[in-house]
Amino acid sequence: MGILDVKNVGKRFGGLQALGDVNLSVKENTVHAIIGPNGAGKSTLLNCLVGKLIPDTGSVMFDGQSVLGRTPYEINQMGISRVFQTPEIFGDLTVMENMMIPCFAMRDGAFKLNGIRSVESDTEIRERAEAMMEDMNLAEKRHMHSASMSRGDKRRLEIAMCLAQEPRLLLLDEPTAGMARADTNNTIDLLKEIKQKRDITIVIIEHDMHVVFSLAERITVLAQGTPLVEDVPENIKGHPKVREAYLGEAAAA
Amino acid sequence: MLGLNKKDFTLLLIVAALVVFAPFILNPFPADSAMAQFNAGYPDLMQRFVIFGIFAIGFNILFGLTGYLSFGHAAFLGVGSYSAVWMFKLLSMNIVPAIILSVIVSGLFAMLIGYISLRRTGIYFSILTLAFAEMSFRLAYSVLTPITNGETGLQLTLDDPRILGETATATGSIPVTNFFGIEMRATEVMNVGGWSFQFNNGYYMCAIMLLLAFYLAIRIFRSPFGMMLRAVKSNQQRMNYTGLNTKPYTLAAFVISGMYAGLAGGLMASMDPLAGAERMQWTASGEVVLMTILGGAGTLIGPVLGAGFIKYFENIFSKINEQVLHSWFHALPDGIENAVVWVLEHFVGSGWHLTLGLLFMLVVTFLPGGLVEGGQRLGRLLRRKDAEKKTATQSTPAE
Amino acid sequence: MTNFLTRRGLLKTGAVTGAGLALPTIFTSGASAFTNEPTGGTVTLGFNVPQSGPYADEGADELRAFQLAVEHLNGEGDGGMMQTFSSQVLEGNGILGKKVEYVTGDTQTKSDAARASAKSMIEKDGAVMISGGSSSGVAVAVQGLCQEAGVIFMAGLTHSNDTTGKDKKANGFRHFFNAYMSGAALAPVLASQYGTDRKAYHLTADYTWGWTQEESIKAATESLGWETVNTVRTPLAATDFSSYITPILQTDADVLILNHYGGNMVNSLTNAVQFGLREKMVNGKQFEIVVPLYSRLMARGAGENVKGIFGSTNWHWSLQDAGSQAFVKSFGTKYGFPPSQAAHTCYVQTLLYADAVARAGSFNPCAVAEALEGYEFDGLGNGKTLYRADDHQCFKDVLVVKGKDNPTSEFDLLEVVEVTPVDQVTYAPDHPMFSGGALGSCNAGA
Amino acid sequence: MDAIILQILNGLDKGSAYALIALGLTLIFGTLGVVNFAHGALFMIGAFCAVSLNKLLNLSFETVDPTRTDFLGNPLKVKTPYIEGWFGPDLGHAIIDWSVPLAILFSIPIMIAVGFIMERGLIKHFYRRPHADQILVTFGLAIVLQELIKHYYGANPIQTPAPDAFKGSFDFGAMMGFDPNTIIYPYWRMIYFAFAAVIIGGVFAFLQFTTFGMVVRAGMADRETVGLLGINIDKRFTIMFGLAAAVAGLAGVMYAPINSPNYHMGMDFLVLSFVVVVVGGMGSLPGAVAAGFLLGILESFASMNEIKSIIPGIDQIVIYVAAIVILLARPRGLLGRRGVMED
Repeated sequence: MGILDVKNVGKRFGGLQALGDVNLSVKENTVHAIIGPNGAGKSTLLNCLVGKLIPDTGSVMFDGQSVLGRTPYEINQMGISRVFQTPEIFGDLTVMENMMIPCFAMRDGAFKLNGIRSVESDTEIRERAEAMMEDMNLAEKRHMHSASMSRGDKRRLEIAMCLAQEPRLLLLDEPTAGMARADTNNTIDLLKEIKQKRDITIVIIEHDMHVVFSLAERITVLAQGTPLVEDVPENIKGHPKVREAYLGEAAAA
Repeated sequence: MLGLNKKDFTLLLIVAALVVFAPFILNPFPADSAMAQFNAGYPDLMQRFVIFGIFAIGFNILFGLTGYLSFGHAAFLGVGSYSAVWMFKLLSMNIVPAIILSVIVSGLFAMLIGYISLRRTGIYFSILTLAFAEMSFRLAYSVLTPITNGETGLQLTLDDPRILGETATATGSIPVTNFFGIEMRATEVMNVGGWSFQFNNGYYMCAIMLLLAFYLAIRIFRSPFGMMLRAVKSNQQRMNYTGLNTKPYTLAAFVISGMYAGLAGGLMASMDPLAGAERMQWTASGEVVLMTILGGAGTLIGPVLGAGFIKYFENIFSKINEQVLHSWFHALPDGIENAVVWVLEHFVGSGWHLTLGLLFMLVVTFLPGGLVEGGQRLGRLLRRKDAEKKTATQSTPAE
Repeated sequence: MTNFLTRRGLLKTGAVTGAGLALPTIFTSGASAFTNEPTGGTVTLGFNVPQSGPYADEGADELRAFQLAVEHLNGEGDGGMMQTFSSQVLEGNGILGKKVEYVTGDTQTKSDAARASAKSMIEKDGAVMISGGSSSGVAVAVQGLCQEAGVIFMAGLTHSNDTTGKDKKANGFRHFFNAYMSGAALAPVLASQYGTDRKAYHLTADYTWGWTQEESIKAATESLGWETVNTVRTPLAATDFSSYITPILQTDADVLILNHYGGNMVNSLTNAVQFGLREKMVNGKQFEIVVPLYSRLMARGAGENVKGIFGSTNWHWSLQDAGSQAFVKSFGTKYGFPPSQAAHTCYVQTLLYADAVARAGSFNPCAVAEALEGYEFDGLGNGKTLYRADDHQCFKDVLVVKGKDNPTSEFDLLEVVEVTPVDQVTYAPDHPMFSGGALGSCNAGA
Repeated sequence: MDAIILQILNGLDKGSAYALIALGLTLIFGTLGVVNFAHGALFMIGAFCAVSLNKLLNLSFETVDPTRTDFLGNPLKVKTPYIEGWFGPDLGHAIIDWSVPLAILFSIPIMIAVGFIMERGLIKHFYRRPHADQILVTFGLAIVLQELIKHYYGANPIQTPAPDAFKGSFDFGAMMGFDPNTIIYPYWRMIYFAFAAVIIGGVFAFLQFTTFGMVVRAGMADRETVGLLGINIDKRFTIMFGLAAAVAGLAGVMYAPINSPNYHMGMDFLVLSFVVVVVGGMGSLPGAVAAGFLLGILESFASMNEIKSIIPGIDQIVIYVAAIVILLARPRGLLGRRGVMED
């Protein structure tokens, strides 16, 4: 039993079987990567985990509780946070405000009508946000409009926002997509540091093998909606099935 | 002060000062001067400025913060007015129960419409609200006439029950609206030199309400709730994945702004106890949208400025007729006088809509942030001039 | 707060000194005896007409008439109907020696906007009388306001029974005729033209005026033996009436009565003609269309479709009495085209107000009201007329008109078929169509 | 039965007008992403093209007829249109009679020019501005346009008749074996329907079968990508705006004989056409057309006495009820695309 157990999950879109029969178990406090060629169903799987999609068959259990039938915000409140391929932050808000929102969500729950007390006077939240920004090297940018930051900083902010909720499971959807090498390396270092400092489980979907092999403790290879192999990184590297899946893709391209 | 930071408190003070001294500020010209036509300091218009200000402030809580563009907010104002007038008809002419009822009823109505409409976003939401409001208007105009008195508008009559008040006064007229005996329509006139300033009880009642409404809006803007609403506007997806349920936030904003509209409607009926169905028409909903955008959506003071701007044109420019123009330019030679009058005629009197349309276009083209941005630019310009002057004086000795 | 018309006048005569401020004292407990008591050399009247919206042209015509009336009251121009008016107390020196000034406002044909603009005239400009308007909803709303404010309201074009029925007010007066009178005048003519064995189908604009019009004409025609097949309400906002007209084809109705006004009337009539109703034969009878309330201005929009169609109107410029001719002459000379019925009623109302003030010797609304109540006059275009004290409604002859077959100009659209004598259109003050509501007592404000 | 057939005809006829206006509105939404509150004004300008041509052809010289008098008792001035003077009374009269069909030719260049000027002069500066700003500026423009028309033509409706040849109505009933005179329909309304069908078909064919149309459709689907391909999409969008204006204008020209044009007819149609577009689904041309006809037919049925007697006042609100039901049942209207105008 892992912290996340995916059993027999299947999902069809019209005539397309996006996910066949996916079984996956993620152990607590590990970094688990899901890789696979384009169209393998990685994002569909991720969306099934966070409540954006509801699988046609199977079950998804988080810490012994089913996530199926719950909305994204309920699943988040259970302790799953998600980082998107393109950073999803509150572009119209300052960095500080961006940081405070997950702090509120964590303390006050999914909805609280707190319309009188000013944000400024809420020292508890401010301190928490400050601490998180300090931790993530964002403190100097606290008054910046988050939309005007660099891509790397946006990614950093998004991760910081997720961490501020102290999730038990962090899902990363191609966190380095579209990044330059240096930013990618920074992100790898950041994730390593996070892993080091916290008790957290990370599931990462990634194309970039450099990232995958730098971070992952276990890797699941997905092809055409079904898991091909699941193993430690060393064994994945030379695995014939994996080669076939990727080369097949390369040949097709 | 009052739980506000210094900047907001200053803003509140400025608004309070403007509102309290409005009878002076809006009457800058002596009563018998040619410019007196531009005076706006008479009770009805001052009340309208303030009431539509409240309406727009409320609308801005929804639109400015969450970005949800409702095209049906006039329905809440209308429902508020009808509730208030019914209260005057059935209970008493005291405005307190009337206003309380109008806020409650429009809040409930907003809850119903908001709950359904907020299932959709963007323009789909706008059209849903528009559809509900237009339905309300059309039914009020025709089928619901027993409740709304249709085209004429719901008004008081000499045989209303008014169980806590009197049906008719001793002199056989309809009693007037009051606040525990203070008559809303009573006006004191102060004559100073050529000026004549009017102080109307009803206006000051509305002004107090505006200040309360404005103060509450500041608190909402600065609160976690306000921040959440801005976050909804910015990125709903991230909201959901941050464990926040956007639905109750938007619904709360919708209901609050509906209650503001109801308050405005109740006040309107308290100042002038008649509720016309046109208040609910889409054009009325559109008007508050225009007020908010024109003034500056998402800013605190913008909607109030926008409301004042539009109401000023509607009430002042529409009254400038040919005779008035001739009286301004009669000093010019006849031919030129006629030419000038002929040109200006298009923009005033029955042409006031044209002026308003042109101003909408000019403001939005050149001041993307609305009138507030205009003010900010002006401020910056002045500061820069100021700064230049300072540097000039500082640099002189160095030379 | 004197408007600058005052100032202009004073400047022109070069006497700026001592201009007493005609302060608006509405709702105040000031020293004046009544609202906006004129204390200087001028008196201000407020003309509240639609300047935007569908009735803007009618409003513009009303405004022309008001301007003409003010000129005549102040002794300029040819005097118009002041010459022919049976009462000769007006001397052409303003009202009670005070020069007449006026302010204007836009009703937008909305109750709210109309009240706002009337209020501004009372509060800001010190108007002592409000007149004008082109719809009953507005008239009733403004009448209510004038009652509260303590000024006189001289209604413009308002045809609903309610204005002097259930919504009548002590401070409000209507010269225009009403829906009941239209029905009473029209029905006998219809009976003689189309016979008493007719089946009528009504299309009615779905608001208060439409309902009272329908009620009145229905009662009048039924009493002459007509049968009412159906009465159908159409939305005020409707522009295309085709879906209301096609069901008529399936009935055995042989008369269509359009209880519509303004744009509604233009469109419904045009649509009805398009659908060939006028060529239709039912039970061996020619199908006919009737428009109970005609407006010449609006009839233009329907073009040729009005030819031969019966209706009623308050007044028409082709009347040959001395009053009408004098009015048409002075209006036509000034503006180049004949006045509409809206213009006529507004002009007459202004003169009647001025005359009442002069006879009462005071601008006090209560005194003016008393002078108007039960007042009988002649020479203002409608023959002998009575301002009835019970409901402040004028009783006078009503014109039954018909769309002209060969118009000689764009104004020459209607011809007068019959002048229905006043007795035939008079009703008791407690007539059920007018019951409910009371005048109340006159309010002088202050 | 015959009543139902008639109401379907009515619905198709009303639907034609709704569909034509909504089509142009959707073209502008879809291609330019602009909320155009001035679209109703374009419809109104089209109708006034017909009015103007009619007035132009009726420009007259005056001759005095001493035997008759005008309303002031002066000798009557009889007006004769120049056209009749030039071409003789018969041909001249015929030309005036056919002014509305002629106005179609007259209005196309005018409407395209109006569209170009609007787009180049104003709208293009608002592509990247929030929808709220677009609403404000186009609403301002609509007010200005209608006030200008009001100033020159007055507020009253102006009769603009169809040619005499089309004035009658056609007896469907007799043709289909019902009683004569039970199902008749005016010629001009049938022409309007046919005309609308041709225009709608034309626009679809244009977008479907021309390279230009393909680029525009690609631009509607993904503006940025098409821009990246090095295609000058802006120029094409300007042309599309002209096309949308022309469609609205033609709808207006042909509508003039059905209901006399007045200056605020654009505003009357504005809200309705927005409802139609949204019910059809943002960004979908077929959706707009389908919704136009659907709402037209619903509106016609709702005004039947049988239905009104069950639900009083339903004809006042049926369009809005339908809009609410459809939008709640289908989140993006009938055929809307995900993500268009949803934020």
